[in-house]
Amino acid sequence: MQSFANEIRDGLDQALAEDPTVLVFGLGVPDPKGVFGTTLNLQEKYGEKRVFDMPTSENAMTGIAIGAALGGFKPVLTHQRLDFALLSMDQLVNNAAKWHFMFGGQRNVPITIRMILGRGWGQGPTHSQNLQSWFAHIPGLKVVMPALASDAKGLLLSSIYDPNPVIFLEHRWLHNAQTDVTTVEPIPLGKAKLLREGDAVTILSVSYMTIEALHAVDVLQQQGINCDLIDLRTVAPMDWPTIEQSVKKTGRLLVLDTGFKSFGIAGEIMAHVTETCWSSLKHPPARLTAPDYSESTSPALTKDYHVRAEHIASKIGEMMETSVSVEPILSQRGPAHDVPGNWFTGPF
Amino acid sequence: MQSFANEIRDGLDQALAEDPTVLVFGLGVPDPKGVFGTTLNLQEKYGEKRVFDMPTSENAMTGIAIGAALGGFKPVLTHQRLDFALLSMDQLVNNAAKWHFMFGGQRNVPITIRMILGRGWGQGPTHSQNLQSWFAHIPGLKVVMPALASDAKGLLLSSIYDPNPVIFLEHRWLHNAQTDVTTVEPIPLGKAKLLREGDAVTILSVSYMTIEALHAVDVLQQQGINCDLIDLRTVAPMDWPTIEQSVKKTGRLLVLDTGFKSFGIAGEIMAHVTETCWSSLKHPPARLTAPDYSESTSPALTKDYHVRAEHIASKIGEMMETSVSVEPILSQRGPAHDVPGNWFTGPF
Amino acid sequence: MTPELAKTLSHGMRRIRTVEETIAERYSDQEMRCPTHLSSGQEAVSAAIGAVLRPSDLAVSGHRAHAHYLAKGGDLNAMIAEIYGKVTGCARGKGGSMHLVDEAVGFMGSTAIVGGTVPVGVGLAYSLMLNETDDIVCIFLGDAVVETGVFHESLNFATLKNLPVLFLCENNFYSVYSPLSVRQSHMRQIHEKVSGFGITTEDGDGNDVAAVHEIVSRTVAGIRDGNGPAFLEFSTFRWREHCGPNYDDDLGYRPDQFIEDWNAREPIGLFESQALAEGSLTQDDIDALQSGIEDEVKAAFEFAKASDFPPASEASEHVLAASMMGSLK
Amino acid sequence: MTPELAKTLSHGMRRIRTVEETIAERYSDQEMRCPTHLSSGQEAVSAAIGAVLRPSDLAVSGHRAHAHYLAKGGDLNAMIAEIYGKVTGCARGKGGSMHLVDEAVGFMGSTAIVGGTVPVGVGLAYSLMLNETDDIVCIFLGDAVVETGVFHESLNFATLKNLPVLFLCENNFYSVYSPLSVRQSHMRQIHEKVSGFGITTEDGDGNDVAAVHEIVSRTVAGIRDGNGPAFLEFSTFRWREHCGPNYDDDLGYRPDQFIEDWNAREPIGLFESQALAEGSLTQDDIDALQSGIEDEVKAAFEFAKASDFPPASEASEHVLAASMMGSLK
Ligand SMILES: Cc1ncc(C[n+]2csc(CCOP(=O)(O)OP(=O)(O)O)c2C)c(N)n1
Ligand SMILES: Cc1ncc(C[n+]2csc(CCOP(=O)(O)OP(=O)(O)O)c2C)c(N)n1
Ligand SMILES: [Mg+2]
Ligand SMILES: [Mg+2]
Repeated sequence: MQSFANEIRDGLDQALAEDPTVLVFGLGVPDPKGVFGTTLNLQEKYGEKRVFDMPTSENAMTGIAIGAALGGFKPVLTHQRLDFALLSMDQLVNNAAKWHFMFGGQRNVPITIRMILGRGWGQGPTHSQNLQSWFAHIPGLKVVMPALASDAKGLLLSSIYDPNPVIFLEHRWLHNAQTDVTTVEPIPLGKAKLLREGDAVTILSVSYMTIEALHAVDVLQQQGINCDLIDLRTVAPMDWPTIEQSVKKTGRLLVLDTGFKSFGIAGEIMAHVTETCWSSLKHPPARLTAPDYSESTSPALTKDYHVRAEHIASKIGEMMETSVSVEPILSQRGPAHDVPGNWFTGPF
Repeated sequence: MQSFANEIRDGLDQALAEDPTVLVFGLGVPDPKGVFGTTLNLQEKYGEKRVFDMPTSENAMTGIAIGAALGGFKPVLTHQRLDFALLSMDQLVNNAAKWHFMFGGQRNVPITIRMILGRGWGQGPTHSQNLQSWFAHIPGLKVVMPALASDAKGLLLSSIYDPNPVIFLEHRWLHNAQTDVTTVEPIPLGKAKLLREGDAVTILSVSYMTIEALHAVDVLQQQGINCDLIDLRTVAPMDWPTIEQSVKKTGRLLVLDTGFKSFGIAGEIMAHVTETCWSSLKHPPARLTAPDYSESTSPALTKDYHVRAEHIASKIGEMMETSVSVEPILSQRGPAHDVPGNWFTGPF
Repeated sequence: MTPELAKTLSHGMRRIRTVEETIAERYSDQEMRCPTHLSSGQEAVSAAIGAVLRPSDLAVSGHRAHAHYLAKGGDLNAMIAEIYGKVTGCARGKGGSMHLVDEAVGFMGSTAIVGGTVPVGVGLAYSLMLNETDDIVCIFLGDAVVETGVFHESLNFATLKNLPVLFLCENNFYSVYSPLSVRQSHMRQIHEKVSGFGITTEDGDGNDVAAVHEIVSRTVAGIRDGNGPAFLEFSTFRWREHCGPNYDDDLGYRPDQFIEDWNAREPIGLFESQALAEGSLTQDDIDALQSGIEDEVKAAFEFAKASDFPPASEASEHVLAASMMGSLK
Repeated sequence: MTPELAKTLSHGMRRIRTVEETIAERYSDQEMRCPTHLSSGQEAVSAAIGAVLRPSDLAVSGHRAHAHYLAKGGDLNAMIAEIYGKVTGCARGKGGSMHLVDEAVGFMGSTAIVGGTVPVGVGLAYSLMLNETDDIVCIFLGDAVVETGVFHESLNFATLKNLPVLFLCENNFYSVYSPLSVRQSHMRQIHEKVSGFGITTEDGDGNDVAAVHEIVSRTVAGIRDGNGPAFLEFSTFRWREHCGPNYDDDLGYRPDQFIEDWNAREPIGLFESQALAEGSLTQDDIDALQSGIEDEVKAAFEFAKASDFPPASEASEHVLAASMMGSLK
């Protein structure tokens, strides 16, 4: 069994091994904790020039990644929280995303920017933002959001080898997820993955939401409701053909997202599906997302903040106009609501 | 007659005069051109401590605005292009937007950030971004996008006196627009304005798009098609009641936006309207926006980039399944496509 | 040194130490459910500046702010309750350990983004300048903050406008597990780099509370006199892991000799042994201070634990402040 | 000075001057439809560094980059065509005057955000270091760039890694209409502030091409020798408005005396009168250089005007580069 974090680490290891132009850097990359285990021992293996720590200079380090890319390298830059990357929006949006375009297609910027999405244990307003819709809105960026441990490595390898800047969003609650499938091949970006099949509702999910959705869908199945569960994997480019095909079959769409609701990725998907699948729709497209306010620090204020399997199951029931029991979900709930599992005891 | 730019200037003047805590600063604020005329003579009138130029330090100056606000002032910060404000996303999103929330509602941050939206005359990829959907996605920010010169001053005054951080997006092509109505009272934020009435299609527009929409709607009216044209004025908070009321009447929605299409504000409006007005919809909600790529510099590459009145009129015709003549629009077209009017001869 | 000052400094350090060590002790109860950065070992700088600042002076800080909040006079009960996520917390449980605030005593806020409050502090100083007071703003910062662009931008503006700001840097040589050597050129020390800007800079031993007190007294007086901003660098040593309650020197990221040297220079003992020797403190004084502190800290934890959690409805509150439009004119 | 170098410097300055003044002359034709920042008056720094850098050295720049592009050996035809928005432009018309690129000669790109290419240049230097060449990166920057946080962050990293970078600052005392005095503390000059970082810094008269040449030759040699980054500040004077083809001194934002003093130190005349006096140049040399340049510039404008606009379909191209996945392994 491999953890999601190990799969990320192995992906970096493999890329560093097979391509001497790959560089890995970020705050804490070579430290004893190795960014939640995802970069452990890489500096020892590949040296200080290719794998290195950095100053708390998120904007410059993004520009430095761009420069190194123009100089022939493939940098992978890591931010321990997406929130810190807000300091680098100028380099990311004005330079990385546009370099290929604004110089007439002469050069491309093959950088991968890993950003970790925080949640729970008092991460609070500035350690828990999920701004995927920001990145997806910017032409020239790709946005990858792995959910399954078995996809993590393949998606990371594709991101590293992609000729464009790729934002790779890793949910902190997934790092400990286990898989017995180990990927060896890159998984193409822009291809969603159908995880469960059914004709009741098309459920589109990303990142950690897919874990909750899997619980919900399995419980619904026991109650005779079968859904298409599609893990998007890549938010930009979006796999519209797979989405449209499913919605044309089910006529019902539920989008799950970890980000704020309004002006988020769910709205775009709903709008697009309304444009393209209008005549197939039996029900207005629906969404379950984080609300339009920040995650608080106090555990008392995060209980109902995040979408969980029971919310998904209820929503599907509502959309199917049938009653659904969420009891099997609630009775399986293990750890406190603000930790990913009993293995997590804080502080970060 | 007053220009839009004069209205902005008068709004700043009025706020500075009536409230000694108002401050106005930004690159070029006291210079001979006064930010396209919007800040002329204010420093002479109110002194160097309240009206001042600044270093090219967009992130710090945003934080300084926040600090001054916490110190009891109401700063108005100006960026000559929205694109430059990308350097300040950390202070804007992690501090300004969240301060009220993350300290439990004790303090608020009454800052106004004017950002000018560039277009045409080779503004190119990094001087023409319209990232309203970014700001609208962030809880804690208000987003104002005036269109009519007659609204500019009233909306600006409300923004300055609003207790929250307000992003005030001024389209460069509106600065020379004229009005004979001069506002004296603040116009409440969050209230859209119905500019034309009809029951064919609900057209929602913002900023400069409203000017194009007015042309289109007037020409359509001559052809017997009457539309509700609603100028949103504020994108966050959105005036959902006005929008829903109109869509419930017309059953058809067309959203116009100056920003990139995907993950933009139009998608959110379409999604929301689908959620709330489903049973009234006679046609899938539609949008006309900038495409999903940047504005190029060469005038040869911007001809079809922006939505113009003829596109709007054609789209309405398509939605109404009737043929519409755009000839009256095309025959009125005056200046070259990359300038707002003959008064503009470059370079900025 | 006067007995009074000696007591103030000893009390300031002991109070911080006791609070931090009590948090460390109780963190494993899993009731303080937020990232928590302790200042044990770094008490001297805070205690010294706390003895110099007035309540009307302002301060801002970052992720490791307990000591700064306490030194500035922040309410202990409200801080512990905040860490416990209670509605009686200084931010009603919204912010946790990394978001402390007590405006009643001029502690204007600490936040979790490295460098994030530096320009906020400078903006506060701009407001003080406009209001023509002789108060100052103290911006607490760690050694990593000087790597951020916003620090330099802020320094430039503070210097340009000659603002009453003290940039107070506690250099503990590490940012999380990363030594200075992987983050900053060793050609110059931090205060030397900053001195290029032409402002007053000075450095000192951050574990010698008397020395810190002397330097900050002099520097703050200069700022009040209109000399403009100053930057002070004090070297010091963090005892426990970067974030959390444990010791982590088994990880080996700090050289043994470094740890030993610093442990030999524990700030409270260092100061008190001198003070006892020179007679500005007696053992009775110390015992009395400590027992008062222990009562206070115990009460604070009791207060926090007994307090209510915020009602669930508060999760969605405080997003936007209500318009004050009506109150205009 | 050798006659050869004198010719190179004179030619470099005259070529830039002639290009810029021709743009100024023709801008009102309304065929160059993009913001355009001219370097007339500031030719000396570019000409001097152009004579020192190798084609394999790299350079990046900002909004006012014509002189830098030309000095680095950039293709003149492609630059003029770019300003005209033609498909033969160096960025196929996508970028205009503010986005110049000619990788064939190591000009890696200029962009429009103040400070935006500074870290890109440092990243390029990191790649040179990894590739173990003795090439260097020259980062052209204006006086406003030192106000940006990203400049300081970049300087820190360049110093930390001892990278082969020359930060080359042309201080023309203004950012748009704003004098240094409203943007930066006057306590120190720019190079003095930077010297706090401990890297090599020097300043000089940016209108004295021979002096600039001497300083940059020495400094670049040091960087090639592994001395690490250096920062040079040269004062100079922009003739025309910040953006656009006109003179705007009627606006009164620059003191008359300042303008007069600088006009008296026009860099081409200054250099050539000395060179003629010392015999390293003859009037015939100069005339020949100038007539060659005029032919070249005339031809470049003809090339640009005769070139096609990009097809409309290119507007949506170059958003994403095609995957090179297939070519891996
Ligand atoms: C912009 C940003 N980048 C990274 C982090 C993660 N982070 C949290 S604390 C910290 C270390 C700061 O070190 P220093 O300023 O020396 O303070 P110390 O922890 O030593 O007191 C880092 C890097 C952050 N919070 N913000
Ligand atoms: C981040 C950012 N802020 C503001 C601007 C607007 N702007 C364009 S050029 C310029 C002046 C730059 O001055 P300087 O670096 O001295 O170069 P100069 O124009 O004098 O050559 C400014 C402020 C910008 N392009 N980018
Ligand atoms: Mg530290
Ligand atoms: Mg300048």
